[in-house]
Amino acid sequence: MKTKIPKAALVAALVAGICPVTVFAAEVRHDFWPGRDKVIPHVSGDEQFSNTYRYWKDEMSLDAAVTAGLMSHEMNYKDFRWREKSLEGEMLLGEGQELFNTANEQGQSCASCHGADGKELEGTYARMPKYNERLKRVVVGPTQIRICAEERLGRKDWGEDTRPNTLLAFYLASLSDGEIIDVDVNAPGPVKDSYERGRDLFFKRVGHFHFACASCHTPPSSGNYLRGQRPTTFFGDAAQYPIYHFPYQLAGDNLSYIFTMQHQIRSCQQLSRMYQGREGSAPMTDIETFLRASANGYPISVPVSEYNMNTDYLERSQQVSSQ
Amino acid sequence: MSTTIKVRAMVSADIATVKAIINHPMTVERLDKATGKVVPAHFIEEVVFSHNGEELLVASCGQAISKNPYFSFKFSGARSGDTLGVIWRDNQGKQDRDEFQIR
Amino acid sequence: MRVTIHETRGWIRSARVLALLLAVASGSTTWAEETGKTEWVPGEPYPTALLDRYPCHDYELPCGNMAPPIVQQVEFSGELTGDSALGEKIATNLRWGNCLSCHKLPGHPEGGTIGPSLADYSTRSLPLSYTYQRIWDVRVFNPNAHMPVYGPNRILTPEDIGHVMAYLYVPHAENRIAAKQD
Amino acid sequence: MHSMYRRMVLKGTIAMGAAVTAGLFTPLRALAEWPKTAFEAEAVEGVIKSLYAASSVQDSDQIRLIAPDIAENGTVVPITVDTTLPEVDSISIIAEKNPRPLAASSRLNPKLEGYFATRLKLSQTQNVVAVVQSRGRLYRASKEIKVTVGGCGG
Repeated sequence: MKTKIPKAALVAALVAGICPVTVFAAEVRHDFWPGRDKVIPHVSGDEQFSNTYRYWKDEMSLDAAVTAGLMSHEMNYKDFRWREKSLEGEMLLGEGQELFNTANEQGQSCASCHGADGKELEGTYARMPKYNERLKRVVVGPTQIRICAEERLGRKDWGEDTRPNTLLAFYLASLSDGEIIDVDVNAPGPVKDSYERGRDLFFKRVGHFHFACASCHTPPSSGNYLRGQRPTTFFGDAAQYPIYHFPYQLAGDNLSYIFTMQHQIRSCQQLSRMYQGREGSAPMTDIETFLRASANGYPISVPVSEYNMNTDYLERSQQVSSQ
Repeated sequence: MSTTIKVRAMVSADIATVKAIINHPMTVERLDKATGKVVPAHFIEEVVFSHNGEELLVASCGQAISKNPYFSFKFSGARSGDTLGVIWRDNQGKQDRDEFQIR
Repeated sequence: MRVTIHETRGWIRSARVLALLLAVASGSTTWAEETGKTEWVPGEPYPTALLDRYPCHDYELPCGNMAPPIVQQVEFSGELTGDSALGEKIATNLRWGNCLSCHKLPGHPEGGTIGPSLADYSTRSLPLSYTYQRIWDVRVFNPNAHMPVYGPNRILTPEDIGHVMAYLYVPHAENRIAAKQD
Repeated sequence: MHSMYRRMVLKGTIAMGAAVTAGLFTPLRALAEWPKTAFEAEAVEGVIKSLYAASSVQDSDQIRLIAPDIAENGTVVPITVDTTLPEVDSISIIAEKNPRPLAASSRLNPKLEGYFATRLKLSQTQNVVAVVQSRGRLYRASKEIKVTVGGCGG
């Protein structure tokens, strides 16, 4: 039972017909998931997408929603990702702090310039990604760490996808816990362009399945079951990264389950059969800029864990549903 | 201060709630495809929690307990400042112990 | 089971065909590679290095500027000769058809809820060619449907779809009982 | 009768133990010997028989087994056992279709509330059973947890 596709005829006709015009490359029209025009670089943008924002926009409404017995996915998973710090994540903060203070052979460490335990860096993670004048590019946390480690400390092995870099980013983000995210995408400039490119990538349909990130992270998919999990809408999610993502581990990955934003994007690309970007590369940085700017106005909450491991939320909903 | 045990213990209205995490691979017995040999299971067999030295809970574990095992329990008659002792032992003779303040 | 594919005509489509040919002409995805043996072994993770055959997020690689797959209308006639058990394996395997991620299936209530439940699909007695088109390329019905483009992107071969349809239309014994309980 | 006598003695020692200043009192008995046969039994009845030397287990609505209906990921399924039965001195968690059903078994000091939570690896969709020993009798509650591979594709 062979599929009869008249390929030979189709190929011959078209290639012969258009040979002379192959000089100019036709402008390729990509498939985009609907919703690109409704996006704004602020967490309240979620109102255009899912009607959950009113439940998790601040502490008070979240407490009210929690006591009303709403399920986690109805609160974009902010109930435990905001109100409960992750015990597992805290176990790894110590290692991140240690890395920050460990000196290289010349006695130089991150602390030598940024103050013991990174005092001066408190709050900076909430304003990443930023445009780096010297490097003439937009940099996210892990990339800035790689460049600093390479140039200032001569450490060549602290690249984006390594354990030291990830745990350092995790530690630095925890220094900004509670800070309001403020990625400067309003003034025209490289960060705003990166935001717009990232938005287009987020909505572009790619890969073997021809999915876009938005296929699952915008309603009606978000909130519904994708096997055992329910995707969230992307607004405000960047405020919890780097996140403790047990039990997921990418192959050959011993990062004790800490996922930076781009590590999470890579993991999702792998799971959705899309070509995996390289962490720190331009497209991945643009997607991270888009996601972090979509969390503007929301406080960072690190360390938290990806899965809701305490079962009180189930008790709440059982009590409410049995009333 | 051990680095394998992390505890969060809080008292409210005379009931103390303890949440504990132990850093351990908890691997099940599996066949290593590369070498074809069976890799034996490596998991925590027993965790003992004590309050001011008095034994509270003895948890015996099998291979079905998740990696970095988590235990939680509640008990009465505790005051903030008491000490909570944790000892664990696995099936390969490794063990660790530590004490924590109940907040 | 005889299957024919018609490229959906229309100005936009031929522009895309033109673009695909350009991509082919530029040597990034040779036609032989497209139609030849795929290195991906269904049921195994898709080798990420080979995913640059499909549109991607990159800026430098050719897949970054590759046209999306062309919408294909297909027909199906003849008997349903697929193997129901193999169809179930394809539909529930994360690394193959992966239907279970979005649909509840006969005997598999743990499926997703993004797509409608197909647990009782056999009772709806829908025409075979409708189901075949639905799986092959759902964009004919709805350009923004969530379903992967199983046919044009070669996720499932016509035989695979035949097996999945056999599983949906004639779920084997224990799935039928389980499906009734849902 | 025998176990009742044993418990009174146990209670007595604990009362006496509490009177001793904190630091002095270290757990008296050596680390208990791990119930190997129970953990290696392949059938649920075998597990209960070797753990509690009893086989009659009553269903009880005073035990709440709190766990997700559909597990987000089969390798880390949060299970909480919360019971209002009096004087609980043992809570065990059994995953019926796991290669070795007994997942965890805890012995509790009477000061403890009937509450025990942990995280399990479940090999497939199955019933998880909580067995509670209260005043020498065995009670059970169970819940079906659907297990599916996490994530969307791959």
